[in-house]
Amino acid sequence: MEALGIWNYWGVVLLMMIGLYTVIARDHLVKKLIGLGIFQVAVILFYVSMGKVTGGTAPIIPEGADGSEVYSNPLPHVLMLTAIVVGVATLAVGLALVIRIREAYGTVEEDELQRQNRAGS
Amino acid sequence: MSEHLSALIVVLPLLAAPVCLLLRQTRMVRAWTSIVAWACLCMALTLLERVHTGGVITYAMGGWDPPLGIEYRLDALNAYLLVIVTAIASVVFPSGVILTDTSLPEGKAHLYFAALLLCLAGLLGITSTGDLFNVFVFVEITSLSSYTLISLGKNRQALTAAFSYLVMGTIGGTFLLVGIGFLYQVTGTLNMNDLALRLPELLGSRTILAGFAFLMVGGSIKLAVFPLHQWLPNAYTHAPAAVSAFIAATATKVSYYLLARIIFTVFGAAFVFDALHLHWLLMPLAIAAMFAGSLAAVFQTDLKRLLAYSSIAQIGYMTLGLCMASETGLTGGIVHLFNHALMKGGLFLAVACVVMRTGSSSVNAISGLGRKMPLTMAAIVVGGLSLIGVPGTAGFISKWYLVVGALERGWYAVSVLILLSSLIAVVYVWRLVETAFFGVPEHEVCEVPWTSWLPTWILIGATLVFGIWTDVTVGGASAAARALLGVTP
Amino acid sequence: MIENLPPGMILILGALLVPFLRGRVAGLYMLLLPVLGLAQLLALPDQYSLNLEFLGYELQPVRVDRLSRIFGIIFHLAAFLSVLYSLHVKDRIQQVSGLAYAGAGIGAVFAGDLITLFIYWELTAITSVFLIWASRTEKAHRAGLRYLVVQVLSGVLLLAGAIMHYEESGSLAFGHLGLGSTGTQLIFLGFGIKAAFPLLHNWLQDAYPQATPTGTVFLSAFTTKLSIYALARGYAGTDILIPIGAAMTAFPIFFAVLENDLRRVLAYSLNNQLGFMVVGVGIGTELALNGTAAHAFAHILYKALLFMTMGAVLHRTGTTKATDLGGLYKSMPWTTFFCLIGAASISAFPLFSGFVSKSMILTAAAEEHHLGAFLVLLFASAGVLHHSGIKIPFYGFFGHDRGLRTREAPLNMLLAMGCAAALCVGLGVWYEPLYALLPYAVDFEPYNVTHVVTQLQLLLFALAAFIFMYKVHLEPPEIRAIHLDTDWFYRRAGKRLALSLGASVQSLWAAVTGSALGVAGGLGAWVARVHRPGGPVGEPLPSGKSALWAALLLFAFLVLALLVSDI
Amino acid sequence: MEPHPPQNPPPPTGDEPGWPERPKNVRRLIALTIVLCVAAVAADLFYSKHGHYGFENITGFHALYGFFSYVGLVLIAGQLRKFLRREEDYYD
Repeated sequence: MEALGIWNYWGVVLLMMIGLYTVIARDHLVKKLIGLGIFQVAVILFYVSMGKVTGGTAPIIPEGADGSEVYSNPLPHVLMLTAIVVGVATLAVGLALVIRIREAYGTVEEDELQRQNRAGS
Repeated sequence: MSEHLSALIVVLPLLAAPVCLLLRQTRMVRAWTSIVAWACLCMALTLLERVHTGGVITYAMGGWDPPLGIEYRLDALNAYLLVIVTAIASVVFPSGVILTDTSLPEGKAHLYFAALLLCLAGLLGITSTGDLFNVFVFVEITSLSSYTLISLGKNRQALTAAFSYLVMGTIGGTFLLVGIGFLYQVTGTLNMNDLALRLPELLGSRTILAGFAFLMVGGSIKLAVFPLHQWLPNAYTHAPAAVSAFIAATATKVSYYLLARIIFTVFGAAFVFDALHLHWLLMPLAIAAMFAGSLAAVFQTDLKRLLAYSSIAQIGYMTLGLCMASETGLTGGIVHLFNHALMKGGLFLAVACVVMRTGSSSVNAISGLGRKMPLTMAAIVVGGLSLIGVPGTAGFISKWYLVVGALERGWYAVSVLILLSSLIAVVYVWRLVETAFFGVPEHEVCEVPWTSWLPTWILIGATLVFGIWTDVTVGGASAAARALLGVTP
Repeated sequence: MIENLPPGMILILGALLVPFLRGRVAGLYMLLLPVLGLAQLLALPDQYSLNLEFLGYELQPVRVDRLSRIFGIIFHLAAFLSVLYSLHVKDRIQQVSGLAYAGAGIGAVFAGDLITLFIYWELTAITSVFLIWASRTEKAHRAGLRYLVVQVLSGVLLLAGAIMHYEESGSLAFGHLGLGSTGTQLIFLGFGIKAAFPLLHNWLQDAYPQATPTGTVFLSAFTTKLSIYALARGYAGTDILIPIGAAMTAFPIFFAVLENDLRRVLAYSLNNQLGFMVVGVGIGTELALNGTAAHAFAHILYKALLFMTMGAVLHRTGTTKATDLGGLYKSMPWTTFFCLIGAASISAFPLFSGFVSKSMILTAAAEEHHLGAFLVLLFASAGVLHHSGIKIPFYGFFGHDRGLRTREAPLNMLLAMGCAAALCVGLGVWYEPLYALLPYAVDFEPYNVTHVVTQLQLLLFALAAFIFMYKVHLEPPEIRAIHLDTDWFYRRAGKRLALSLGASVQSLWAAVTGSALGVAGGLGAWVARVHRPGGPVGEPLPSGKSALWAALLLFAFLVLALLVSDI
Repeated sequence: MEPHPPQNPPPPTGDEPGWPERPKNVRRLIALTIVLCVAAVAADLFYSKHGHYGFENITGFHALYGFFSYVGLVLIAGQLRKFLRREEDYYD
C-alpha cells in the first residue's frame, strides 16, 4: 500500500521513461525534442510533488498570520521556474537546429542524416 | 570591491555578453571579449593567490547567508580551475584563428562572441558556486551556448553534431537535476557544504543512493566518460576550430571538477569508494576509454577528430586518477586536467592555423607542411609529444603521478596499462609527424601571421615550461587534492 | 651559464639552432658544438655533481667521475669526427638528429640517477632513428621502425626496472646495481638489448647498414658504447657477463665471414668487439674495467674510421656489396690507406690502438683464470683479422677488380678519416694519455716482448691461413645472398603469421604487429575494424543510441547503489 | 660449395694492372708473410715467455692457435652457409 501511496512519483517515473524512450527510439528529430520535453516535465512534476505539503496552502503569508498556517515548500517551486526557463530555451535551440538541419539536408530523420553524413565524409 | 571578486568573476562575462550586441562591430567585439577574458584571468589569479595564503573564500550571493542563500565558495581546487579556464579563454579569444572555419553570415560575429562569453560565464559559474541547483543552472548556460557555438561550424555536419550534443547534454543536465532533487528531498538543503555535513547520517537511504547514481551519470555524460562520449567526437570535429580549442580545453575539465566535487566533497571518498566501490564501475570505463580513444585516434583521417578521440583517452586518464582516491592519484588527475587543457588547447589552435591556411582539417592537409608552416607543425609535434607523455613535456608529469598513484594502490596492472596506452599515442602522433615532415606538400601555403601562431605557442610553450618547472602545477594540484580529501575524516 | 649546463645539452640545444643557419656558417657552427661541449666537460671538476629534487625524487642529472669522464671525452671526439665526416650533407634532419643524438648519448653517460638515464636513453633512440630514416628508402623505413621498437622496448624495461628497484630499495641512484632483484634484472635486460647481447643483437645488423653513409658513423659510436658504460657502472663483476661476452665475441664472426654487404660485416664486427668489453665488465677487476674503457675508447675511433671508409665507398659507388666491389685502391688511394689503418687497429696489430686496449682485457681474463673465456677471446681475435682486417680492405679495395672507376672521397670525409686514422696510430704508439684517463690507476705495460710476439704470431699465422685457404679455394666465396639471423623470427615467422591473420591491416600495423611476433596480427585487424571511422568505436553513435547508453549506465549505477544499500 | 669466381679476368677498363695486382708482387707479399711468420715463431726461442697458463709457453702456441682458429672459423662458416643462405630479396 505504501508503494501505491506515492502514486504521484509513479507518474513521474512513467513520464520520464516515456520521454527517454522517445528520445532513444524515435528517429524524427522533432519527436526526439518532444521526448526531451516530456522528460523535463517529469522532473518538474517531481519537484512540485516534493514541495507539496498535505493540506498546505500557497506559500503566501496572509495578513495577521499567527504562524500556524500550513503551506507548501516554496523553494522547489521557485527552482522549477528556472528549470522551465531552461527547458524552453533548450527546446528553442533544438527546434532552431532542426530547422537548419532541414534546410541543409532536406530531412529530419536521424538515420537518413547519419547516412548522408557518412556518404559526405 | 575586492571582497566581491568571487562573484564578479562570474558576473562580468555574463553581463559583458549583452554588451557585444551593442558594440556589433567585429573588431570592437573581439577586443571587448579579449579584455573581459583577461580581466577574468587577473581576478582568477588574485583569487588563487588569496586562497593559497588565506584559505577558503566564501561569499554569500546577494547578502543571503548560506545555507538558504547561494554561497560562492572557493578552495584550492576551484580557484585552480578558475585560473585554467580563464587562462585558456584569454589565449583563445584574442587569437587570429577565432573566426576561422565558421559559417557566420557577414556582420553576425557579435552573436558568436556573445555566446563565447556566455559559455565562459557558465564554466566559471559551475566552478565557483557552492550551491547544487546553481550548478545545474550554469551547466545549462554552458551547454546552451556550446550547442550554438558548435552549430556555427563550416560544414553542415556541425548541425547534426550540435543536435546530438543537445540531446545528450539535456539528458545529462536533467539527470543532474533529478539527482539534486533526491538529495534535497532527504536533506532539505542545496548547499554542498551543508549537504556534506548532513549526508553522513543518511547514506544508507535509497533516495540518497538513487540521487548519487543520477548525479554520477549526469556528470559522466558532461565529462564524456566512455561510453557516454558519443557526442564529443562529432562536436569537436565540426565545431569552428577555435571553439573546439576553447571547449576541449575547458568544458570537460569543469565537468571533471563537478564530478570530483560531488564525489569527494558532497558524498566523501569513504562512502563512494569504500562502501559503494565506485571504482569497480568507473575504472574499467576509464581504462576502456584510454584504449578505445587512443586506438580510434590512430585510424582517424581528420585532425580534429583525431584530437577529439585522443581527448576521450585523456579523460580516461583523468577518471583513473579520480578512481584512485588517493592524494597522488588525484594530484595526477588534476595535473593532467591542467596539462591536457594546455596541450589540447594548443593542438586545436594549431589545427585551426592549418585550417586557416589550407581550408581543410584532414590529416592529408598537413602533408609536407613541415617546411611551409614550421611553427605550426612544430607546435603539433611538441603537443603530440606531450600527449604521449615524453619526459620534458607536461604530459610526462601527469602520467608519472598516475603511474605512481596506481603503484601506491598496488594496481600494478593498471600502471602497465597506462604505459601501454601511451604507446598507442606514439602511433597516432607519429602519423602526424610523418605526414607533416616526410609527406609531399599538397598546398602552396605560408606560415600563419603571428596573431595566430603566438597563442598556439603560448599554450604549447607552457606545456614545455610546466614539463620542467612543476612547482606551480603540481603544487596547486596537490593542494587541490588535499582540499578534496581533507573534508573527509 | 654555459658551465652549468649538463654535459650534452650544448649539443642537444645547439642542434635546434642548426635549421636556422646556412652554408659555411652552419658547418662551422656544427663543428664548434662538440668542441665547446668538450671544453665545458674538461672544465668541470672531478666528482662534480648536480642534484635536483623533482616530483619529490632525488635526482642527479650530472655526475662527473673518472668512468663517466672518459666516455664523455670519447663521445665528444666521435661527435666531432662524425660532424666533420658529414659536413657535405645538406639534409637538415640528419644534421639536427645526429647532433642531438650525440648530445643525448653524452647526457646519458653523466646521468647520476636512473630516471635521468631513462630520459636520455629514450632520447638516443628517438633521435637516432632519423639517421636511418634519412636514407628515405622503404627498406630503411621498415628497418628504422623495427629499430625504434627495440630501442624503446629497452627503455621501457629500464624504466620498469627502475621503478621496481625504487620500490625495493628506495633509491634511484645509478650506482652498482647487481642482479639481486627483479628490478635490477629488468634493467640488466634493458641494457642487454642496447648492448646487443646474443639473441638480442639483431637490431644492430638490421638497422645500422640501412642508415645513410654518414648516419652509420654516428650510430656506430654512441648507442652500444653507452650500454657498455651502463653495464660497467651497474654490473661490474657480474659473472654471467663473461659467458655472454664470450659468446658475443665468437658467434657474430661466423656471420661476418659469410656476409656480403661490407657495412653489415662491420656491424657484426661491432657486435664482436662489444663482446670483448662485456667480458671486461664481467671480470670486473680494475685492470679489466680499465681495459673495457680503453677498448671502448679505441674501438669508437677505429670502428668509426672503418664505417667512414665504407661510407665513402657507398657515397662514391652506391654499393658496399663485396660482390660488386674490388680494385678501388686505384681510384680511392687515401681511403684505402685509411681503411688499412683501421683494419690494423681493429685487428690489434702492435703500434695500433686496438693492441694497447685489447691486451688489457685479455691479460685480465688470464689473470683471473677464466680459461674458457680467454681461449674464446683468442679465437675471436684471430676471427677479427678475418672479417675486419682482411675481408673489408681486401674485397673492398683490392681483390677482383670489377672496373669501378670513381673519384676520391670528398675532402671533409678524407679529413675526418685522416683525423681518426691519426688517432688510431697515435694511441697505439703514445698510449700514456689514454691510460691516464682510465677509471683506475694503471699498472700495465702493453709493449712487453711476450705480448708483442704472441699477438704477432696469432695475427701473422691467421694471415697465413687466409692465404692458404684462398689458394686452395676453401675461402667462402662472396655471393649475392643474405644469411638468416635471429631477425628471421620477427621478420619472417612473425610477418607470415601476421599476413595470414589480417591481410587488411594497414602497412603501419603490419610493421608494428610484425615486430610483436605477429601474434597481434589478427588482433590488429580486429582493432582496425573496430576503431576505424565507420567502425563501432571509431564512429560516434547517433543521439538515440547514445541516450540508450546513458540509460544503461544509469541502470548500472543504480544496481551498484542498491546492492550496497541493504548492508 | 660455390664455384670460386674466376681468378684474374682482364680488367674491363683495360688499364695497366696496379702494383698489388701483378702476380710477381703478390708472390713477394706472400713470401714476406711467410718470412715474418717464421721470424715470429723463431722469436719464441730467444726470450722467456710469461704466459699465465702453462700451454702458453709452448713454442709457437699462439701461431698454431691463430692458424687453426682461422681455418676452423672459415670451414664452420662454410657449413653454416648451407643452412642460413637465402636469396637477397628474401624479406621483401
